[in-house]
Amino acid sequence: MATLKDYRMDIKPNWCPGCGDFSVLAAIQKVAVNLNIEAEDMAFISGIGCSGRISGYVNAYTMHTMHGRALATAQGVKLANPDLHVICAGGDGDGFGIGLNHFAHAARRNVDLTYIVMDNQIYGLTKGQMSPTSPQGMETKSSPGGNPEQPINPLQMALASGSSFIAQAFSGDVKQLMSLIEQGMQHKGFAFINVFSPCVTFNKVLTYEYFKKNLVNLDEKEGYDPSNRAMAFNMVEETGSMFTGLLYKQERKTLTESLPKGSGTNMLTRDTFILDDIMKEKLISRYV
Amino acid sequence: MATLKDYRMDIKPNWCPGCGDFSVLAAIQKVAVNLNIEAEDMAFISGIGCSGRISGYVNAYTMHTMHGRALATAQGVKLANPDLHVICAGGDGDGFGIGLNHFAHAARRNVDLTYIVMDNQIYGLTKGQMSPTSPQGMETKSSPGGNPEQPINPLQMALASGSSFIAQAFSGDVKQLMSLIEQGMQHKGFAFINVFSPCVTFNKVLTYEYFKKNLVNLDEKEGYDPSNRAMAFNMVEETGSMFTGLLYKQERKTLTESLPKGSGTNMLTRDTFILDDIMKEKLISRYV
Amino acid sequence: MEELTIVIGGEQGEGIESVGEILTKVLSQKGFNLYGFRNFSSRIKGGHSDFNLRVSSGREIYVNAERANLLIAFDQATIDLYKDQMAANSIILYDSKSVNPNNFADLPEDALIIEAPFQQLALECGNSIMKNMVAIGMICGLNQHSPMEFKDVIKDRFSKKGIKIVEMNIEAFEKGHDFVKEKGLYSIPLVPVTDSRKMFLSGNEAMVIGAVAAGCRFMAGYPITPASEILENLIKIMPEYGGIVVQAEDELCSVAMAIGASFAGTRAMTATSGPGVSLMQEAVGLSGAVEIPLVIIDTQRGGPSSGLATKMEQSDLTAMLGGTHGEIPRIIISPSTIQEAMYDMGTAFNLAEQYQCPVFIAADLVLATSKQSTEILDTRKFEMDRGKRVTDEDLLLQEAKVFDRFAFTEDYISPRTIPGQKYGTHHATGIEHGETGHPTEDPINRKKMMIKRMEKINSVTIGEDIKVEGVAEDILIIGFGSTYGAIKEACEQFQASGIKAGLAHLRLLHPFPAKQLERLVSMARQVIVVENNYSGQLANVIKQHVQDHAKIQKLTKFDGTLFKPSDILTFSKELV
Amino acid sequence: MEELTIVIGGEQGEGIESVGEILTKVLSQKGFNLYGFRNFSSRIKGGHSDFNLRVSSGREIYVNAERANLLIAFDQATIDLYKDQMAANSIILYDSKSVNPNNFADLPEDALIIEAPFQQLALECGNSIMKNMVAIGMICGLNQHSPMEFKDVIKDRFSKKGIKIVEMNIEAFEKGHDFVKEKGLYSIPLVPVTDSRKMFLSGNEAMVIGAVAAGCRFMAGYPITPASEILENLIKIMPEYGGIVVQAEDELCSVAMAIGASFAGTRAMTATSGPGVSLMQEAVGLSGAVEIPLVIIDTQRGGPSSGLATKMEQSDLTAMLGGTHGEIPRIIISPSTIQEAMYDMGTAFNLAEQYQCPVFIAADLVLATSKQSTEILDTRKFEMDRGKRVTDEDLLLQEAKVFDRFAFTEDYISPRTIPGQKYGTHHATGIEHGETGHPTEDPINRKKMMIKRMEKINSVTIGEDIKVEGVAEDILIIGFGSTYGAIKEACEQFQASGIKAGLAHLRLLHPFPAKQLERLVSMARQVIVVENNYSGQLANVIKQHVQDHAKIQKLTKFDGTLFKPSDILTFSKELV
Ligand SMILES: Cc1ncc(C[n+]2csc(CCOP(=O)(O)OP(=O)(O)O)c2C)c(N)n1
Ligand SMILES: Cc1ncc(C[n+]2csc(CCOP(=O)(O)OP(=O)(O)O)c2C)c(N)n1
Ligand code: SF4
Ligand code: SF4
Ligand SMILES: [Mg+2]
Ligand SMILES: [Mg+2]
Repeated sequence: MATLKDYRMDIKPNWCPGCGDFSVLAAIQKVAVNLNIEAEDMAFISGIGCSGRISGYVNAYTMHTMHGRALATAQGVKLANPDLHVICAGGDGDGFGIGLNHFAHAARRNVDLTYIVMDNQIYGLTKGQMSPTSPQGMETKSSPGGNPEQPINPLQMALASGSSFIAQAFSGDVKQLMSLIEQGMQHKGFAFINVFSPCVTFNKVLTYEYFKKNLVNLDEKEGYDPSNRAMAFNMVEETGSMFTGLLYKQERKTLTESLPKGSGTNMLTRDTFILDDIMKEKLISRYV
Repeated sequence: MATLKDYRMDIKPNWCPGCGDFSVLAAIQKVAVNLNIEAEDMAFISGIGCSGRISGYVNAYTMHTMHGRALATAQGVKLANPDLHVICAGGDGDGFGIGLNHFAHAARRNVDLTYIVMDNQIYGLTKGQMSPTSPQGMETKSSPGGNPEQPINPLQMALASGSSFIAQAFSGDVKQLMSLIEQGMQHKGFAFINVFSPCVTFNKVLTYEYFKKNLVNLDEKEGYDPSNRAMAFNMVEETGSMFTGLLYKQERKTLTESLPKGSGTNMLTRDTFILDDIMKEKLISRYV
Repeated sequence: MEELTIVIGGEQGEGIESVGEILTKVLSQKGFNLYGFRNFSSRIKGGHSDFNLRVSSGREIYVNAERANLLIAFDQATIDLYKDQMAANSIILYDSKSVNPNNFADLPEDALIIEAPFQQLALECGNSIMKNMVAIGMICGLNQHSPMEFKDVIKDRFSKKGIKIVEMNIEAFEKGHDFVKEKGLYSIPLVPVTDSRKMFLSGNEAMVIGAVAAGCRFMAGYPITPASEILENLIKIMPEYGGIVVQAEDELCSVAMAIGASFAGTRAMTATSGPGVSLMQEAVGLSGAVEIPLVIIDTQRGGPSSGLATKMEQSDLTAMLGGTHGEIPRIIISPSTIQEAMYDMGTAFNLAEQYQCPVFIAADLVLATSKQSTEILDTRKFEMDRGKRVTDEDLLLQEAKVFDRFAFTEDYISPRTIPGQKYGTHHATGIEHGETGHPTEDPINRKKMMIKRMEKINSVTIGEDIKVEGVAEDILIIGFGSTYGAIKEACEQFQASGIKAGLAHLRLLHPFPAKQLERLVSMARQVIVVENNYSGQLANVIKQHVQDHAKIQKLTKFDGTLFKPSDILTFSKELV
Repeated sequence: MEELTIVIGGEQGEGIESVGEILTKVLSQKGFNLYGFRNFSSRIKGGHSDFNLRVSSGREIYVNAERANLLIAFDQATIDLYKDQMAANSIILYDSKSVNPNNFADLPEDALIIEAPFQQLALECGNSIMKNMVAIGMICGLNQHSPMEFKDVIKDRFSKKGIKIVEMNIEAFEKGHDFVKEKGLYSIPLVPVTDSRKMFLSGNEAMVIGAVAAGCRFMAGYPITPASEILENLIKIMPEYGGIVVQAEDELCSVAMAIGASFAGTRAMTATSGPGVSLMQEAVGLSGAVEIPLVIIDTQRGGPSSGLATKMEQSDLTAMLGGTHGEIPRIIISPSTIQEAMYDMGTAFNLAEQYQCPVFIAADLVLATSKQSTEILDTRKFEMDRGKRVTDEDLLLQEAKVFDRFAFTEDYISPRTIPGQKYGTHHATGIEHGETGHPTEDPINRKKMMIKRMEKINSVTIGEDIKVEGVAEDILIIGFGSTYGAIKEACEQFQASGIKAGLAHLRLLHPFPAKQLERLVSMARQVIVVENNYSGQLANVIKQHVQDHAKIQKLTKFDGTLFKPSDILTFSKELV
């Protein structure tokens, strides 16, 4: 039986008091326990940013990688050992700025892992520059005259890329956050959860209050069908992305299931190996 | 008066006979003449691939950059000199594989340029590996057991990223191709034109015949409204992307128009300059 | 006193930065020469931070002093870090709310240690956050400055926040001032100065000023410590000068945007640090291959990988020298003072256009973030040389359909045209190409093109390629970047003790000024190469060019801390 | 005859490749030692291409001969390229449909020049495309091989396309064979051989076999010339061995995927060339910092930027040595023969796991794409050493909550656990970290960690770190990679003329076997460093380690063409 203690570390996160990322950390740990995943069976891969530090606060096999490359790394982990529960996490800059390409391709590839973005619409760790999700017009250290660019839309991006599970949560509502992470982890395939996780230090616009006031709960919305791509696309348009809940879910083959027969059956993660004579002859047959 | 002769080079393209890219080359040259753009006022930036060689076959200010980075470079060109007509072009691997991130961000940034992808659903120059738009199951040099991955959807990607002009054309229909390129070049903002441009050497599935048989012409479809995002999204779903024509068009501010006042008014592309005393005092005022 | 060092330390978020800003503003206006460095850790709030300010009534200074005269400790870490670094008869003020006097065992006996109620006095004025103003008041009192100038600066700083806030801060300042006055505390006053007008700014700020003065009108960047300030400052001011700054989605884009803008004729740059340099390697190669000017600032920080993002290192030298695949011409300039950082931007943009290749500014964290007093910007030092540009008139005379953009010439530099120029159209490709720019695999052309590209930079000089000081008969100390201050003072101390020491600070790292350095090395008995990295990257480059390996000793530091003059003295003694 | 060189050239798409494959299949089965290299240009169809095959009845060969005995020209370029490279009494067959005999002025006088109707004979069999089969028939006849074996291989090759196609191709073969027989043409026959079973394969193919045999079970790649074949071959066969190969969206992803798979415990690799190496620099740094094994093949090609993608170069050495920002441990192995390419994969994966760091295989275009006869794979040379892995039992005994993954040990190598192992959980971060893996900025820890990481590789050896041949009293020739064959034959020619020449071929490029090389250099009168790049990258590294600069001469070539033994002889003579 996994317990919360297993997942906890003796390290105090170096986040600012009140940072939204605390909730995400707690939620992940609790869900892992709820799902009874042993710490050693979890691989937690994160990017670079305030949010990216999260993997260092969880006792599991954790890796803090490069800015924008967490998903690339996490796919490698999962492919090498499908028995691991792989969580990948990072910030909005990490995932939708420098790392957007891997996001789109991981989504279409449908590797079975859970990708959580702590979207604070700002670059936290580098102290307050605009991020690809900063609203147009927002003043930041790198947009003193207001952000001149229209922000990226992570949810429509995910939809267009073929992500098979898309949800959005809010650090201020830990219950729903936990529920969505749990669903994501149980989903077979690429599960993407965008979490509004306020940066209390550098984002004075998209605050807890702002989200509390503006978010619509999709999970409680009647008639909404999360298996309908068109409906999902429109819902994002209509709400201006200001919702929480499960946006879209589809069952389709994971990459591992689509690979040629035999693939992944002998990954030698822990064994040693020597080629036997039959396999050897097969290997060299084209060259003799 | 610009003439076709101005745009032509004495160099024989090193494309295979029958390659779809010939049509794209011819179309661009003709449209430039139609729009009466002088060769010296055109900057043509391309990526790496068979398609990427296109800029070397046009007499203009042309640059053949890096694999995946054509759009990044092209944005720099346009921002530095808004008087230039900037065309950017490349392949499906170049644009939707390694270069997808810049595609999405250039689209939302809405820099005023025309981006043409010669989408042959294969890696041509490297001799026939699968590309991000290769259909699932397609056999290629790098997917001998059939492509295990669901392809990327460039049109929905463009839509999700906020591209303000999205069209699709076919090398086999030069008239429509020219018309769409012309519209794209006249569009104020980021114009994306995906061109089905068959690779006769390595793609034996998505051939001229295949496209001729399967493509629907959106421009002739009654009731289709290219200003409606939701409609555009659905149209891609319904046709499985097998259409040509203008998918979506929106008028919105370009990046240059959104930048703080004064931006871009003195880019010194050709002049020399020395700081006058008033500007100097202003510059150092924070530090004295 | 001629010199004084003040240190104030506490947790990040306790307003240490503001103390530094106000203090330095006043002292700079009064004409003192200053050097300030802020130690910080890579977390947003919490974590220790301190500001170390050296004030001189006389000469310019380029490094912090090894010992502090006045220490203000908001946290225990300040005491722990500085207890061994106090000067004789120093004064230490601490806040007992957050510092435990039981741990003062190792503090120097001659120090005056005073419990000061920073927090409490601030609270009395309405908010504990103002304890930094209390500290400023105390410093003002201790150093016997007149409070007027301080109050003016404080007023200025808070005026935007309303009269109430201004008054509260002034009150906090006064409480601090009164506290030391009442206790009769003071340090020996600084000799007053009557010096000319000065600027006081960081290397990052100096490079921003330099870029604007040099006519740079396009910058694309991506935030990264410690280079972000360059992006932030440029974004703020560039519109006033008619230029454009873009925050790109990543470094792959920012550097490519700069290349594009440069192709279009604008002086363009990017600025980054370690990880960004790695990501830019491919584009650096393109710039070299297509001979498009490009200026890249690398504010080196602790590597490898994410490394020590807020700590000092000079470990990207090999990456700048040979990080891209294949071989290209490139120029690497290393400023060693804030003033050089400012003017080097002019040099860099001129060289980039003259030689049509990438130019790195090899800065480092200390240079980027420390602040120095420096002369007022001299705009005459920024004459723009745009290189071999062809005039519209000449093009009309030639009337060639395809311009020979990559023509072979005697000095290996080809004439350049800019989009918009009639008869100047051409193709620029990273594939090997002929004179018109179009691809060719012909081996003879290839050889000529490689030689053209690689040898054109042989004539590069930035004037003082090596900054030489002293007569290095006994000891020659070699370095680059911000270690200059420590090396300079080490030399002075050697000389004071009768040793003939001199320094050779590399200002041009590539093309390497081998001949000059070889001569210097040959004339010295002992050579020490001082650098902030593990493997002695500069020393290794020197060994490629200078035969006399046995003489060359490496003194490296790679733990994130800075060189002190005494480190060099100690090392040299151990050698003998 | 003991040796013979056959060249067939024409436009790309004219079936040159098939000629090579069929010819080498037969000759390899007959026991000859072969070396084949295909010249090609970077366009898909059209553009000249030729296949140069050297056949030996005796010793193994590692380079093409400088002169051809038999030349078959489908295009004019073949004549132009080879006219100065014909051996005495050679035979030249050309197709007058595409070659103009008026341009034969410079052909050697003793050559037998024959107009041969390749295309016409093929047309008679139904399709001009079969002119390559006609050519094979002629070669078979000229060299007096029995047609049987050829026909068998041709049948095999076309059997999938149906009996009709097989028959047509056989007929074309026979027409060619008859043509030379009827004319009474023949060359001196090769001495027959009775050698053991052999493989004939390219370096890329050898590395694929080596990777599978070494237990590599994950590869992520991105197509690039000339490394794509590695990806393509591995994707084809890996499922049979239970592994996974992914074509990623770019090199940033492929290398990160490999790091992820390696973190999970699988032996993982990627393969790329120049531009990909540049893009991977940041990840290489991560691998070094987090001490996760990683194997990267770099099949170096003509740089910089897009450069000469289908031409030979060895110009990524500095990029591999120091291209990432900051400083990491890394190992660079350079295979110089196809056989070494195969077994080096075993070494690379073992070292990567033993030393927990990135390992580069510094291959080059010629090594990757040329084919050599080589011994049959010996699986016993692939014993897996997985390094300091901790057993489940030991972990249960320790029962620590956080495993000290980065523990300081005597040999600087820390014990490693793999996801799934109870009590082995830990954090891996590119930020500087302590023994548990969690970030710390403590300078003392930092220093220890840097030393641990950087010095652990000092004990690396691959057995024969430098391949030494001959006694280099007069001349020592140093090189790396595929230039081995040319250097070897140059040495033999020196020796034949009484000069005491020897070679030192670097097999381990980093950590650099400085001591051994220094000894070799000191014993030779003259030292020539031969390499395919502009700046003499290897020579520069040597100069970092070896004092005697004056003795070290650079012989470089950077025009895309290959070194011939005579280049080295000429250079050496000019030196004296
Ligand atoms: C290649 C590279 N470029 C830049 C950086 C600097 N950097 C670190 S975190 C970060 C962005 C942080 O923003 P986000 O991803 O939104 O995370 P947050 O801190 O807001 O949680 C940047 C630009 C880096 N580490 N690596
Ligand atoms: C960084 C980098 N990686 C890989 C390559 C090799 N490469 C050249 S073109 C290409 C893909 C070509 O496919 P696409 O973009 O679809 O263009 P096409 O040739 O099909 O027109 C690749 C992988 C490269 N040049 N640079
Ligand atoms: S800066 Fe923002 S994102 Fe970073 S820890 Fe503080 S509150 Fe959280
Ligand atoms: S390989 Fe394909 S894409 Fe390339 S030139 Fe030939 S037909 Fe066109
Ligand atoms: Mg963020
Ligand atoms: Mg393509």
